[in-house]
Amino acid sequence: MTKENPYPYIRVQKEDFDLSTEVKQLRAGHKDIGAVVSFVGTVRDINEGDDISVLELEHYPGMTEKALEKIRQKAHNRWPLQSSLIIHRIGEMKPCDQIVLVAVTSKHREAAFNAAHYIMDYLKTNAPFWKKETFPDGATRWVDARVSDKEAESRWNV
Amino acid sequence: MTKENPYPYIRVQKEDFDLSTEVKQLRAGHKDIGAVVSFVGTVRDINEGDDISVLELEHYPGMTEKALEKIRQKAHNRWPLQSSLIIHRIGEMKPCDQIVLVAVTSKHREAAFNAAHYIMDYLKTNAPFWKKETFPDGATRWVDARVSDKEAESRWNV
Amino acid sequence: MLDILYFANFREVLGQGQEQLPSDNFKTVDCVLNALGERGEQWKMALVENQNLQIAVNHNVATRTTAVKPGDEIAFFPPVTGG
Amino acid sequence: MLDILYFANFREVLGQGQEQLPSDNFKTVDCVLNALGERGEQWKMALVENQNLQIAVNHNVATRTTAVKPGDEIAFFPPVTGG
Repeated sequence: MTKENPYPYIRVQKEDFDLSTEVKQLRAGHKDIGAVVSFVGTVRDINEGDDISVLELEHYPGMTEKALEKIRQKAHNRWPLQSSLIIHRIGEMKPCDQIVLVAVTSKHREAAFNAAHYIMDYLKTNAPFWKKETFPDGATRWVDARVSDKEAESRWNV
Repeated sequence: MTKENPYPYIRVQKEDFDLSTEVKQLRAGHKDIGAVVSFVGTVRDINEGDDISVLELEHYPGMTEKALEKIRQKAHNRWPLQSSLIIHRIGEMKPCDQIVLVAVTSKHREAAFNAAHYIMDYLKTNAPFWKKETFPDGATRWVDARVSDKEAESRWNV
Repeated sequence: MLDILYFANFREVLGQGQEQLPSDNFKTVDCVLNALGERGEQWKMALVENQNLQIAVNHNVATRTTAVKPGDEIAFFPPVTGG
Repeated sequence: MLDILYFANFREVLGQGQEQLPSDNFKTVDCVLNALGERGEQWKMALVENQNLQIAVNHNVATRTTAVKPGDEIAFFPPVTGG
């Protein structure tokens, strides 16, 4: 990350991340934090009944960071948060690999749980990432968007 | 922990814990996990407007483990979870110290978010822990139970 | 005998964390509470007249009407505040 | 000129991830889409007739009626599946 990074709490990267390290950094300097909720999305070995060998994550550079920051800001406008972070990996991953991290801190747990859940629901339907699966025989399949993800997002518009 | 520990996913301990290490262990052997939600409760430097120097956690040995395991089982009965873990520290802590960890894994995020939130809400009102604050001048105060915690718990009874 | 436990501010106010009582005359938690309440104002306020009193018998949540028998462990404590 | 981007299976099906179009005649995204649709059946199905088509103009979510001007970056892609 360069110093002029306009979105210091958004990271789109090929590298893996360490949960403890990221949460520690996110908490640094905030003595009034009482609750830290984090979500880690991981690659499952089976999807829609098929064995997965490789999961490839493609994204839209430039738009991705902007979309993620917009989602993050929406969460901060809606709940009293101390800090938050979104890391999303791109490139090739294998089953059990970490794909995404959303971590949120707040004084109390209610805001932290809701904000982390909200960010994930919006990320799923609004951030320009696409998943492509490779099966053991080498065949590939682009993952279909799930109707349930759209429904999960709309749940917050009440 | 001894081998005959009846509650391997419940730990009540003086020692601190490392989030990454615990989550890694909780995920081990489950290749079908797609979502990991974890909650870490931490000591705030100020409570009810007063500076806190020390927070002491007392508990009811024997009943605590049983109560936590009951909450954990309830969550597993209610949502399709792969694994879950509750660690609660006891003894003296300082601001910014970690107090409690609830980590839950599932195939999809909805179950993981709900289960972790549920376990925390029930832990707050059902597990026999008590907090005692020490102020900078040495005076002490037992923390009062919050009405909002009772309300948070009852939200799940619908 | 009955094992009686007190936690948190109960332990501090009552000056003890643990004691044993002969169990002969106590059919329910309420009988135990009334006997303890006769020890003085502090005991009466903390246990008998305390609307927020929490009770456990043998590590299970209980009420004033819960039956007790010899060998039971009965705990009295304020609302919990962990997490 | 307009910068046109295609992502995910659009990129694969259309055989390219990026191209430039002269911007003179295009007032809206829809004009661009119709021009692209004339390239053949594949283009028509992926872009013009695709009810799930997602559009962004200069990194912002857009629709078919969104206005375009010279220098704009227009992206076409399927529903997102990250997270």
